[in-house]
Amino acid sequence: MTTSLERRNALYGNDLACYERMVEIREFEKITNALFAAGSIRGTTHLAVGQEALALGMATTLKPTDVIAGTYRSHALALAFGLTPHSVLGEIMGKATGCCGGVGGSMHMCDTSVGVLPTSAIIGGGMPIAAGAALAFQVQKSKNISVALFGDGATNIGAFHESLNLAAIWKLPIVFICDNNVYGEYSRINTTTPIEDLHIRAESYAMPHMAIDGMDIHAVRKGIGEAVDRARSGGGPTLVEAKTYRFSGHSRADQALYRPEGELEKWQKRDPLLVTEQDLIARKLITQDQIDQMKSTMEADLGALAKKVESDPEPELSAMFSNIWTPAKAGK
Amino acid sequence: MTTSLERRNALYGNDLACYERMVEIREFEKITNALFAAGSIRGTTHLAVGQEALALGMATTLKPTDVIAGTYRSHALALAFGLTPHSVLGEIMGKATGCCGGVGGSMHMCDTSVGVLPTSAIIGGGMPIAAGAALAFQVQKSKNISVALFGDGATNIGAFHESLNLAAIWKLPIVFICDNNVYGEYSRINTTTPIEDLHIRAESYAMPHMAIDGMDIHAVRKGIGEAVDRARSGGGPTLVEAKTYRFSGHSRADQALYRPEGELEKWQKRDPLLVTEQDLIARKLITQDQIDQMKSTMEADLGALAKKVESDPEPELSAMFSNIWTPAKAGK
Amino acid sequence: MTAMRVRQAIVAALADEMRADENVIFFGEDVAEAEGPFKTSEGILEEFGPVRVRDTPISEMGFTGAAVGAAMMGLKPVVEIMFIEFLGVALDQVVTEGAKMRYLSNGTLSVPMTIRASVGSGLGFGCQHSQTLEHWFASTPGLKVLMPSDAQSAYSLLRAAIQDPDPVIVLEPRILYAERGEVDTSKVTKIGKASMRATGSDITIVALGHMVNIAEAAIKAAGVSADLVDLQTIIPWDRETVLASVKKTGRLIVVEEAPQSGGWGSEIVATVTAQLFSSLKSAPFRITTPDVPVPFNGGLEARFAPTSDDVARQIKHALSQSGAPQPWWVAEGVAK
Amino acid sequence: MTAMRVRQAIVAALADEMRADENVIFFGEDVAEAEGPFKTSEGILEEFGPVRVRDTPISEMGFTGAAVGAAMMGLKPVVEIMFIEFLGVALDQVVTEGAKMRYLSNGTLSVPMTIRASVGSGLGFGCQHSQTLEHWFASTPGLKVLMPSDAQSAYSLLRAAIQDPDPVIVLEPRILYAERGEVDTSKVTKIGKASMRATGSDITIVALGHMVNIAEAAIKAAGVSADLVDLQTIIPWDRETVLASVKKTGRLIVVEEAPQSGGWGSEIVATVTAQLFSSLKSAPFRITTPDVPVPFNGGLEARFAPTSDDVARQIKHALSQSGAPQPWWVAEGVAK
Ligand SMILES: Cc1ncc(C[n+]2csc(CCOP(=O)(O)OP(=O)(O)O)c2C)c(N)n1
Ligand SMILES: Cc1ncc(C[n+]2csc(CCOP(=O)(O)OP(=O)(O)O)c2C)c(N)n1
Ligand SMILES: [Mg+2]
Ligand SMILES: [Mg+2]
Repeated sequence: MTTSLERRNALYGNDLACYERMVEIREFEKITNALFAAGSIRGTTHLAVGQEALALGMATTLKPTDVIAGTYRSHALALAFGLTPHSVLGEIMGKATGCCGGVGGSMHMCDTSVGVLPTSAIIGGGMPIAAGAALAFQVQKSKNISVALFGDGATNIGAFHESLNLAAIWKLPIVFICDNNVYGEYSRINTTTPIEDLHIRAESYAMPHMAIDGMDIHAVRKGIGEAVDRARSGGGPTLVEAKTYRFSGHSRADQALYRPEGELEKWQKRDPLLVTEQDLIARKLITQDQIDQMKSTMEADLGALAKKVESDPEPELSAMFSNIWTPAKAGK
Repeated sequence: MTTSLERRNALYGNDLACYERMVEIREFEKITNALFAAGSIRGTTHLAVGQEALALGMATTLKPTDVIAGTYRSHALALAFGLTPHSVLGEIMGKATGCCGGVGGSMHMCDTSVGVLPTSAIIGGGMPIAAGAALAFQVQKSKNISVALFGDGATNIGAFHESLNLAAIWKLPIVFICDNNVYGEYSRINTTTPIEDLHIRAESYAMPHMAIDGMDIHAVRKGIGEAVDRARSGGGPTLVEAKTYRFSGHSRADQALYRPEGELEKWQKRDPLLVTEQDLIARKLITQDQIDQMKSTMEADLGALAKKVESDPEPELSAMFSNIWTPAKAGK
Repeated sequence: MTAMRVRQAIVAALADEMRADENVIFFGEDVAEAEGPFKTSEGILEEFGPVRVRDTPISEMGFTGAAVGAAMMGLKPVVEIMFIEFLGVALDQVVTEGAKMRYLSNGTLSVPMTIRASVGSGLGFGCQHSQTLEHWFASTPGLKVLMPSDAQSAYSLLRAAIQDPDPVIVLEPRILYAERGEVDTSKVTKIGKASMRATGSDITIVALGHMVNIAEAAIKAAGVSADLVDLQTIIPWDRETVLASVKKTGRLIVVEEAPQSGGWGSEIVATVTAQLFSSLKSAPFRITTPDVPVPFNGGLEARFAPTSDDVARQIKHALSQSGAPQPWWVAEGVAK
Repeated sequence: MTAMRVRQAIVAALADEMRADENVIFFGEDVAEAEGPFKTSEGILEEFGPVRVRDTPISEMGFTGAAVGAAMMGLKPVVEIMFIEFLGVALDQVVTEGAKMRYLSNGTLSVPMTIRASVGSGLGFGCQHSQTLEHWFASTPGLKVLMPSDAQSAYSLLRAAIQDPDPVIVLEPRILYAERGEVDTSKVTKIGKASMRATGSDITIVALGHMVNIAEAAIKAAGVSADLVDLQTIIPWDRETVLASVKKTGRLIVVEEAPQSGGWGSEIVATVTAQLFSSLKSAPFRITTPDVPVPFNGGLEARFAPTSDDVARQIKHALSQSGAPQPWWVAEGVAK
């Protein structure tokens, strides 16, 4: 069995492996969507289609010992950082084999072996936590850094403001990454936020900031790399705004009919898979045939996995009572 | 008996009356401090020495039908906006004659007849409320506007961020006024905030902003006047940063020993009373003798008032059970 | 009487109040253009327009506080909090500001605002989106807290909430949104008044929200004659009705979707015990969820909130023995 | 044994833990340079330096959440919340994030953080700075909540809190900061264990924080023989000790500084009633504050929290009659 760490390590310096992981994410989300439609997944699920380049760019710029606090929309993050499709799908389906033993669900990915802190389903909720992890690294004189990943909509919540200010005043080793995918639920960002370039909010904290093309893994690595280097070398925090697009609806059955005409089509030309394919083909690392082959293999493999996961064991009743408190420590 | 509204109306277009009110505030705070030291005031109290020009500038730029949401440091605000020294001191001393009937205390000033909403003792707490008042005016198509008054320290709390963003996106008729008196409790602003000009935080909301000299009533009127006009004419919110100085300690017995040497002395040259006196003398509206006379009369009058208030009635026991709920409305 | 789903009853109540009083405005995340994540505002923007019906940024502190301020200026704002947990970033505005403004203004201001929030488990939303959290508002003089149990009460309570001059929180069991029921739109509930879902002689069952439906099924399953009190208002709760019922039956069970420790049911049990000690025939007790986060897995979540089977078991116990029964997790040896 | 003020005991506990474990760090508003608004960190910055001891911006959400994150990475952060009300802007980080991280990490992470917050009435701080607010944390599996009643428990509980691997909130009655007591610095309390302040036979009095002192005075004034249980940990509370005591005495009064509706005392009464119904000699009841905001005026505030006179009156009632007495505001006809 491949571990999360092995899957993560396989990505470094291997653009083909990164592309394959992007294909994995894309096909995984198709299956997630289908399983949801078929009633095999409870609750809600937020697809990360469009997040692939950002996720892989982060995964290969950060070390496995760095940590990241993400959101309810973290399937791409989880898979890119190393979690196996089995443990991610297991969690989404509430199985004992899931990364949280099936008690968390689609919104709660976690695997500390590759630095994925429990993702929060509260907007902005993970940001102070990421700042706190960075504080720990600073106090411990560790070279690890912390990342807070959040959406465009999250830049309007108080926790965003407080976290950035705190990180700036304490010069914490952290990178704030805003995945600006243009929408927060059913609202286009311009209806809730009076500025277009969200990264300029860093000025309020005298914090370096930049926008990057979140659809191109090279651009992601370059931008985030700069921020990571700054953080790791004691230069403090950076706010990075990755310009991306949410190709799916917000969650579940959302058809995203509120999108202005032509917008999706425009962004589809920047689909991270497409962008990467063009790059790899140009670099002669892959052919169109191999791409097609890879996709259909992946589809088949994940389809088979989904079948397998469906018959995975459910958590025991006792799981409901576990991992809540440790017993109180005995005193004198 | 003079009403709050009469006291407020007496200020418009009358710079001498404004100066007298500034003297009133200054002398009032001296007495508050003395009463506190003598044990006649319970709890805590936050002196507004240094806030006089800002308070009077706001009081004479806003109309009595406009509203303002202030903080625990609101004695100057209250007196400038019209509340009688009796009702303010009554409240500080917990008397039935206080503006809140003695159940609020020093941190909670209120008089709706002159637009003073209950001041909040929670940092940032009044800001969303002020935005809400502005929302009401917008919906009601009223020409009134709303003001949120808060300290420099408050610009680091989430409510600040959310309130400004909301006001910007809804173009609310509101002016955000930051009284940057250099300190938040015992912390100099530069130890908690990585920028010097706090008003630039408005850029995050594409909101107009400015710094003003908060020690000069004319500068205050000019700056706030512009913002008020914008708000009243449908142009939306403004962030105004009034540069002031907290001449007292944070509260009660704080001696403010943490101030860098010479800082207080530097600011004392910009003492709002001094600045106004120089202006009025230059304009031949008052002489030094009259000033001295006014101060000693005020001191005597307020001293006499304090004696009177000390023997004012305490609230009845039933006051403890009043103004909490209305009885539930009968349904069918 | 009209047949409606609970979420349609909510829309109808809001629309009827907005028609009756132009001071009623409505805002929240995705409630206008998108008509609400749970479709609880279908047609509201269309009928009342963008001045009175607004989408907000993701800023619960900001917009909940804005409702407080707007209410103080004479509007009657209704805000939607998508999941009750989101008030965790905004509780200050509800408990420490909104609920205290009448007091701190010496009675010159009131805060006629309504907060609607979806609550509860059962739909696979996981532990950060499935609680009921009534206790966040407990012990807050100045607030009123309501919870409907069906379409009729969803309609009647919301209208009462909007009409009320104080801040009112309506906690809506999310699991009921799609349920249907008959609604008489002339009925506006009196806040603070419980409603009798069933009447009987042997035992009093007090419940709230969806647990009223669970208790109703349990009473049928147990085949007993019981008073079933649907509290409807949890703060302040209807002491009179509950005390009168227990005086009659001598027995009390509270069924609640809140963890065993610190839920509102203890308030009912403690008050009844203090007032009616000598009339009690057996130990009054609570049937609650265990002290655990709400699990995502379907099988586990099905056991989280009280089930009608388990409530029936405990009702039978109460009628035959004077001591309280064990919760299922103790009875089944799963946990202590 | 050393004589100390409560606030010195707090400093001592923090310093002892910081000496023992370099992972312990401390931050909050004005706790470093200024040594705490209540002087509860005198000398801490000086001894442990600015890396481990920090002043924060006014950002309760930010720095409380930072403590959660730092704890997850192996530090043991202690944060000071100056007045408990300020968590109203940050409850999310405590209840919805911090308390659930062990669960959401499938047990791979723990959150050994401590939140210290001052609570309570009596000092003229007004209604936004005088509550105890235990109920904000009620029903939150994963959290532990403690409250000291004197210098010794302030010391021993804080050390236990810092050592504990879960998020712990220590609610410190502000009114006790200046009180003196003897402290044995070798004592670390077991979390979840109550302490007996007095033992007797006729009645069990359960109290928390400063109310333990009030109850102690009341027991003397009433001249009765009573068990006085100082809960010390309110979440999770010590059922065993309380049940054993009531089994012995047959009578229970809970004295609490929380409004009548929704306070933690109802949990104790409800649990005891369910477990020991047939052993009870008279109605167990609570002595609480009225359902009102904390008034500023000194005369009113002196009546807000239970007084020893009033507790004595109610103890005597409990020993002579089976029904519960009326609260003073009803007995005196001031309110209903
Ligand atoms: C405090 C809080 N408020 C509201 C929500 C509901 N909610 C879930 S996702 C979402 C939109 C977030 O948009 P964005 O930050 O852009 O992230 P994206 O979904 O686009 O990845 C909202 C409002 C929440 N989870 N938490
Ligand atoms: C949410 C919250 N956190 C902390 C406090 C405690 N506190 C009271 S005043 C103050 C300093 C505020 O500084 P600033 O905003 O500059 O206002 P100033 O006192 O200078 O007028 C603090 C931290 C509070 N009242 N509310
Ligand atoms: Mg988005
Ligand atoms: Mg200041």
